[in-house]
Amino acid sequence: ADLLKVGIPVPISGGNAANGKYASMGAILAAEEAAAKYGRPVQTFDLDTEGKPATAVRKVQDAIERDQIRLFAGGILSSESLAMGKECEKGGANFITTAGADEITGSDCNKATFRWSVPTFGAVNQSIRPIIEALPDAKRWYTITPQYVFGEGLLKATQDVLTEKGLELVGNSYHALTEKEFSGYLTNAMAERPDVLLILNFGAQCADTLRQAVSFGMKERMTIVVAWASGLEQFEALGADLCEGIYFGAQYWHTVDAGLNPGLVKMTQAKFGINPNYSLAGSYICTKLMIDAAQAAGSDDPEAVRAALQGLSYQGLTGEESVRAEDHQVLKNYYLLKARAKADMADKDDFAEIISSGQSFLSPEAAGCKLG
Amino acid sequence: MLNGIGLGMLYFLLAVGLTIIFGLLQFVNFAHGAFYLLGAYLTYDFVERGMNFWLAMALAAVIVAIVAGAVEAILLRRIYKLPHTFHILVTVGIALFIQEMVIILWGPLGGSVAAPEGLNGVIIAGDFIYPKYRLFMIAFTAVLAIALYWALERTRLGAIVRAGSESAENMGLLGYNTLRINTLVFAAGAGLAGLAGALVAPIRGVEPFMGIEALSIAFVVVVIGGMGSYLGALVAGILVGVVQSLMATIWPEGARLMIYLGMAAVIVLLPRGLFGRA
Amino acid sequence: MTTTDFALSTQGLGVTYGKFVALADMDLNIRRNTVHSIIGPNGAGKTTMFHALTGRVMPSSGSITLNGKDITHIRDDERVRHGIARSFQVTSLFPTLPVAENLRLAAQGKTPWQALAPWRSAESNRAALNTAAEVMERLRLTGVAHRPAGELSHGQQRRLEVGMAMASHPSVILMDEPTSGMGVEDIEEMKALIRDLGQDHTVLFIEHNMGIVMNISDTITVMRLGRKLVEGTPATVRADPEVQRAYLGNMITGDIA
Amino acid sequence: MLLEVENLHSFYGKSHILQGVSLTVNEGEVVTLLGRNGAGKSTTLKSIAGAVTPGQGRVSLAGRDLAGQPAFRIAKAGVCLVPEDRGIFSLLTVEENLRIACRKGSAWSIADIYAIFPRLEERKRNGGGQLSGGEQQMLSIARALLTGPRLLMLDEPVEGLAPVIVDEIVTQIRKVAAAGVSILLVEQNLAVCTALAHRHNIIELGRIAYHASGPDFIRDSDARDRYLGVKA
Amino acid sequence: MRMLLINRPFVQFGLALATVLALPLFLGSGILASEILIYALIAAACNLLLGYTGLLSFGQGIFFGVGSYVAGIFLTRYGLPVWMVLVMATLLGAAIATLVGWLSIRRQGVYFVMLTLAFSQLFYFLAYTFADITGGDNGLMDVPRPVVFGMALNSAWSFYTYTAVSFLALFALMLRATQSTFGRTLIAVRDNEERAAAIGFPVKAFKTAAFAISGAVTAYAGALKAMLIGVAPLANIEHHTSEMILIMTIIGGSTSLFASVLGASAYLLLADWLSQIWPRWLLLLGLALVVVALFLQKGLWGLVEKLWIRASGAKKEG
Ligand SMILES: Nc1ncnc2c1ncn2[C@@H]1O[C@H](COP(=O)(O)OP(=O)(O)OP(=O)(O)O)[C@@H](O)[C@H]1O
Ligand SMILES: Nc1ncnc2c1ncn2[C@@H]1O[C@H](COP(=O)(O)OP(=O)(O)OP(=O)(O)O)[C@@H](O)[C@H]1O
Ligand SMILES: [Mg+2]
Ligand SMILES: [Mg+2]
Repeated sequence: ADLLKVGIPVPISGGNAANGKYASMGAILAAEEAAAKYGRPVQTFDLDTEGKPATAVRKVQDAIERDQIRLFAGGILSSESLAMGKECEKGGANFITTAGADEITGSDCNKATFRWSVPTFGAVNQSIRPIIEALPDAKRWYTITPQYVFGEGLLKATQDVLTEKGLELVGNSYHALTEKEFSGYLTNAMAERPDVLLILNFGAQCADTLRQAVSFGMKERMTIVVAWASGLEQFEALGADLCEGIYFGAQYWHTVDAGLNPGLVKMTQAKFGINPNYSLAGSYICTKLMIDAAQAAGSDDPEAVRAALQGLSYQGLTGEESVRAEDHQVLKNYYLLKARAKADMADKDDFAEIISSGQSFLSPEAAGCKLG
Repeated sequence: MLNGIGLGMLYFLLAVGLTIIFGLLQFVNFAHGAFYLLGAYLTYDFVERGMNFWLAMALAAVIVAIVAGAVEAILLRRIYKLPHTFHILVTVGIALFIQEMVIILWGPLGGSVAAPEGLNGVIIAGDFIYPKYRLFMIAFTAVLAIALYWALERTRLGAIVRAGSESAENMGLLGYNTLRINTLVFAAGAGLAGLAGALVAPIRGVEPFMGIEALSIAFVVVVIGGMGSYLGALVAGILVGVVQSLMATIWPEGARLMIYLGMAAVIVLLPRGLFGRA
Repeated sequence: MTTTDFALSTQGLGVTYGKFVALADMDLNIRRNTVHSIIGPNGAGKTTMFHALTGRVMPSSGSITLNGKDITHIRDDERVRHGIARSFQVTSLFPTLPVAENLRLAAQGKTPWQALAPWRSAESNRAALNTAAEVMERLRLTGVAHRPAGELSHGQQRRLEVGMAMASHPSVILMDEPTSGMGVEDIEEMKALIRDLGQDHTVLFIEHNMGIVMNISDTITVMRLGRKLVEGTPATVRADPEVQRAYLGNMITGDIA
Repeated sequence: MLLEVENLHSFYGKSHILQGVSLTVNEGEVVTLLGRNGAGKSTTLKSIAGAVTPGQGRVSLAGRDLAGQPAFRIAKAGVCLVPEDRGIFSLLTVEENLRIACRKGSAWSIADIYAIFPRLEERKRNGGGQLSGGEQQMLSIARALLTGPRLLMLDEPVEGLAPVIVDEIVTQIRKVAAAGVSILLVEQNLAVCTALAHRHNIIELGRIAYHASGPDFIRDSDARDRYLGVKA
Repeated sequence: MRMLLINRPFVQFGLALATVLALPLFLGSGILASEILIYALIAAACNLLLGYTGLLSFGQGIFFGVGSYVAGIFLTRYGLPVWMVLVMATLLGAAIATLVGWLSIRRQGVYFVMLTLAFSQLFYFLAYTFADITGGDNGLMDVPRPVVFGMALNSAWSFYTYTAVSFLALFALMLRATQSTFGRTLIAVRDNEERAAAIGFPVKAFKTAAFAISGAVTAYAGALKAMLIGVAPLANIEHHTSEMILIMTIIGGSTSLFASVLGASAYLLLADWLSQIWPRWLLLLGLALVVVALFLQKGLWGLVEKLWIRASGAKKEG
C-alpha cells in the first residue's frame, strides 16, 4: 500500500514548544503502531506552527497543496486550531485537535474539523459536581477567570451549576491573557472568605495563580480547584508539595485503567522512557483516529475519512469513546484528580489520585453547531 | 496597596539593572530579560540540587554577572559605537540565544522553587494576610535600592560611568580604562537582573519565556522613571505596580492597556520621564 | 529713522533656561544691508540670542520683527521663508551628502512644502540647483561639489556652513563665530566674504576675533550677562572703558601685538 | 628632557598623516606646535596621548617609552591632552566633570579651579552640554589641571574665547608652566604663542619644517609668512 | 560619491521584477512566495523610515495588524468589494501611522524607539481588549481571497500573481518617492535634523509624512496577508511582528529599497528552512543576528554592493 501521510501542526518553537514536542512524540507512536498493524508505511510530518495562526495556516495550506497531505492532527492553541480547521475545510482535508476553544465544535464548527477534548461545559461539570457532593459545606465559591471566550465559557458553565445547586458565587476576578501577577486578585478573593477557590485559567497562568495562591496560604483556608489542568506537565512544573490537596480537572491521566490507555503507557515508556502526558496522549489518539479512519475508508479522501469518523465508537484512552456526528465532538470521560502528598506517591509521576470521572456534554444545538 | 508596592519593588528590581545599562551606557539592552531568565533558572537548578536558597541566589547572580561580563567583553564592546539599531539587533540575538539555551538545558516546561526555610507561609494580622517571602522581598529590595543609590549617585563611580558612556576616548585621556569600566557596569547591571530572577523564582516559578515579559515591564519602568535615574526606576516601578494592582480590580483587561497608555503619555508630556536628568 | 529701515529688530527679548536667565531685555535694531557684530564674554548669551532669533528656542518675553513683520511666534523652519538664515557655531552640515546636495537642500528649504511631494524629482527645481552652483562658485567649493561634506577640511566645512545660510537667499544672515577654528589665511578670506555679503544682505555675526570685528563692522553690540552692555561703532566700543574691562582686556587678537 | 618624540608616523586608514615628526619638550618648558589647517598638529598631539596609535616611531616621557600604549596608561604616566573638541561630558554637571578628573598628587584642587574660573563655579550645577562654547573651553582646561599632569598638551585652548578670558588663560598657562609642568601648545593665535612659548615648531605635510626659539621666531616674519601665511 | 549602478532606480526595479519572476522557479510553495513579496513590501516600507529617515520604529506591526483587521472586518462582516477594502486599509494605515508618527517623533533617539514600542504594545492590548471588533485572541477568520475577472484566486500561485502586481506597483511608487525631493529631504533629515530645520524644512511634517507612507504600504500588505492566509490573527499586531519586520530590514541593509526585498526573502527562507531542521532554530537566528551586527553592518545589500564594486573593478563606476 502507498504511504499514508499525517500532518502534525503543533507549536514546536515559540511559547508552547513543550506541548508541541510531546505532541510530535505521541503522533509518532500512533504512526508506528498503525504501520505495524496495517502493514503499510505511515508517516507523520511535523509542521511547526510557532503558535501563530498565520504560520499554522500557511504550513497547512502548503502541506495540502504541495505535499498532498489530507489528514491533520494537532493544534494546541485555540486560535491556531480554529484557523487551521477552516483552512482544512477550504482545502479539502480533515483536522482533529485537542484545543480548548468551544467554537471548534460550537459556533465555528465545520465539516472538516473534529475535536477530542471535552468542552468547557463538561470540564466544569465534571470538576465541580463531585466536589459539591463531597463537600456539602462548601457554599461560597470564588472564581478567577481569563477574560476571553474560553474563560467566559468556563465561567458560564460554573454559574449554571452553582445556581442549580443553590450555591453562591461570591465573586469573580477577570484577568488579561498576559497576566502574570495574581496577588491582587487573590487578595480580593480572600476578602470574600470563600469556601472554594475555582481557578478557570490554564497553562502557565494557571501555574502562576496556584503558586501565588499557595504562597498566600489559601490552601489552608479553602479548597482550591483547577477546572482545566494541563495534566502531568503541570504537576511536574509545580512540584508535588505545592499541589498537595488541590483538585484538578483533567482531560487525561496516565493511570486511567481503561481502553487503550495501559497500552499507550507501556508503549511510551518503552520508546521514550516517560509516562504519557496530555499533549502526548491527545496527539496519539488524534493521530490514531485519523489513520484508522483513513484505513477504514480505504483512502485519505476527505469525504470518505469524514464519513468513517462520524458516529464512530471506539476504545480510546478514557475507555469507550465516540465521535458525535452532529458536531464532530468526541464524547469521552473527564477526570477529577486530587493531588497527593509527596510521601504518598508511588512513583515520581504519581502526583494524584482520580476522584471521579464521567461525561457531560451539551447537545450540538445548545453548543451552537450547525454542520453545513 | 501592599500588593502594588510588592509588585512595584519587583518591577524596580527588574528595571534598575536595565536603567544602569540603558541610562548610563546609553545602550539599549534587549537581552536584559534573558539575564533575568538565566538568574531564575540557575537558582532553580541549584535549589533542585539541594543547595541552600541564599547561596543559590547569590551564586546565580554572580554567574549571570560573569556571563554578561564575558558577553560584553567579547561582543558588545565592538558595537557601542554603532547606532542603536545594532545594539538592538545584537541584544535581541543574545536574548534568543539564551532563551533557547535555557530550553535546551532545562527543557521547555519550567518549574517551581520553594521559598527558603523560615520565609514560608504567611503573616497574619487580623484581616491582613501577606506571604512572608513577599514581605522579605520588599525589605530586601528597599535595602538594595538604598545601597545602589548611594553607590551610583553619591560616589565618583557613577559620574565616571556616565562620562565613559559619552566618550570613551576622553575618559582614556583622563587616565581611565573605559573598557574595563564598561564591562564591570554591564556585568553589574545584568547581575542585578539575575538577582531579580533569583528572587522572583519562589513567587513566579521559572519558565523559559519569563524573560520577555520582564523585559517589557522593565522598559516601561525605565522609560516612565527617566533614563539613568535610580529614583525614577524606584518611583516608576512602584507606580506601575500600584496602578496595575488597582486596575486589576477596576478593569482587569485594561490593566496593561493603561500602563502602556501611561507610558506613552509620560514620554509625550515629560520628555525625560518623571525623574530623568537633562 | 523709521522701523522699515531695520531689517531685524527685537524689543525686550528675553530667554530663560529653567530658572537661569540667559538673555534679558534685549533691544536690537539692525539696519538693512549693514554688518552688525555681537561680541561679549563667553556665556553672555550671544548664541542664545541667535537661537531666539531663528526660533530654535522660544523667547520667554519680548518680540522679534523681521522686515516689518512680527515673527515672534513663528516656527523655526518657517522663519527661513521670511528671510532669515544662520550658520552654526559648531559646524552643522549633512555629513554624508555631497556638498552640492547640501546646498541644493538649503536652497530648496525656501520652498519646503514643494519638497513634500513624493513624486516630484529633486532635479526639477532648477532654481535650487542654480543657487547651489552659485554659492559653490562664490565660496570656491565647486571643486569638491561631489565630495561628502563630512570629508572636507575644517576650513572648507566652515565655508560650506556659511554657504548653507546663503543658499536660501535670506535678507538677514546670522553667523555664529564663522572664523572659529580657521587658519590665518582662511580668516582673511572669511573677512572679505562677510564684508562682501554686507553689500546685499544684512549680516549679523558673533565673533571673538577682534581683528575682524573692528575692521568690518558697521555697528557692534557688546553683551554681558544676557544684557546689552554697549552699542556703537567700532571706535566707540573700543574706547569704552567698561567694554575694555569686561571683554577686550589687553586685546590679544591673533596677530602678534 | 621630559618628552622626546622621534620619527613619529601616524595614519588614518590609509592616509599617511604624520610622516616622521620629531620634537622635544624640556621640563618646565612651553613649546608650540604651529601649522596650517590640516597640517597634522592635532594628530601629533593625539599620537602622543595615545588617542591615535602611531604606526611607527618613539615617544618617551622622562625616558619611559610610551608609544603604542593605550591612552589611559599614557594619561596615568602624566600626559594630559586637552582636545580641540574640548571633550566635555555633556551628561555630567560641571562639578562632576571636574570631580572625575581629580587625581591625588595634583597641585590643583577644585577650589583652586573655581578661583581661576569663577564662571565655572556659577554654573557648577549645569549640565556640561549646556555651557557656552567658551565655558566649555575653560572647563576642559580646568579638568586637565586637576589630573596633575607632568606634560600638558593644549590643542587650540583659546579658540572661541573672549579676549579677557584669553588673557586669563594665558596667565594661567604661565602659572602652570611656572609650577613645573611642561606644555606642548597648539594654537592659531600667534600672540598667545609668542607670549607663552620658549620654543616653536612648525609642522608642514606631516613633518617638522621649522624650528626656532621664542625670540628668533618673533624676529623671523619671513618664516611666519612662508609657513603660516601670515602677511607681515 | 555618485550612485552605484545597482542602486539606480531602474536597476532596482529590474531586480524586484527579477525576484517576482524567480520566486516561482525556485520555490515549491506559492504561499511562501506570496508571503515573501508581502514582507518585502513591509520591509521596504520600514526601510523608508529606518534607512531614509533614520527612524527606528517598533510600530510597524501596528499598521500591519490594522491592515489585516480592516480586511478581516470589511470582507467578512460587510462583504465590501476587495478594491474598496484595500483602499480603506491603506488609508486607515496611513491615518494611524500619521497619528503614531506624529506623537512619536516628538522625542528622539532611544526615547523615540521606546515610544514606538509603547504604541505597539498599546495597540496590541487595544486589539486584545476590544475582542468584539478584532476577534480577540481567536482573530478574525474566513477572510476570503479576491475574485479577479470572475475567478476566485484560490490557488496559491494565482494569488501570488495578484500579490506580485501589487508588489511591483507599490515598490515602483516607493522607489519614485525615494528619488524625489521628498526622499532626498528625508535623507537630509536623517543626516542632520537640526540643520534641516535651520534651512527651512518642517522636519516634523516630513517625518510624519514618511510614517504615513510607510504605514499605508504596511497596512496594504497586512490586508494582502489576511487574504492570503484567510485569517487576521492577533499575532499580526504583536510587537514580535514589529521586531521581525525590523530584523528583516536591518538584515537587508538600508542603502537601497531592494535591500529590504533581499532582507525579507533571506529571513523568511532561512526561518522556513531552519524551523524544519531544528526546533531550536531561534538559537541559530540569534547567532545570525549577532553575526550580521558584527560583520555585515550594511546588511546583505552592503555585501552585494561590495562584491559589485570589486567585480566592476572601480569606484568610478556609474
Ligand atoms: N540648554 C541650556 N540649558 C541651560 N543653560 C544653557 C543652555 N544653553 C545655554 N545655556 C547657558 O546660557 C548661557 C549663554 O549661553 P550662550 O551659548 O548663548 O553663550 P555665548 O554668548 O554664545 O557664549 P560663547 O561665546 O562662549 O559661545 C551660558 O551660561 C550657558 O551655560
Ligand atoms: N578622523 C580622521 N579621519 C581621516 N582623516 C583625518 C581624521 N582626522 C584628521 N584627518 C586628516 O588628517 C590631516 C591632519 O589633521 P589634523 O587634525 O591633525 O590637523 P590640524 O593641524 O590639527 O588642523 P586644524 O588647524 O584644522 O585643527 C588632515 O588632512 C585631516 O583631513
Ligand atoms: Mg556661542
Ligand atoms: Mg587641529
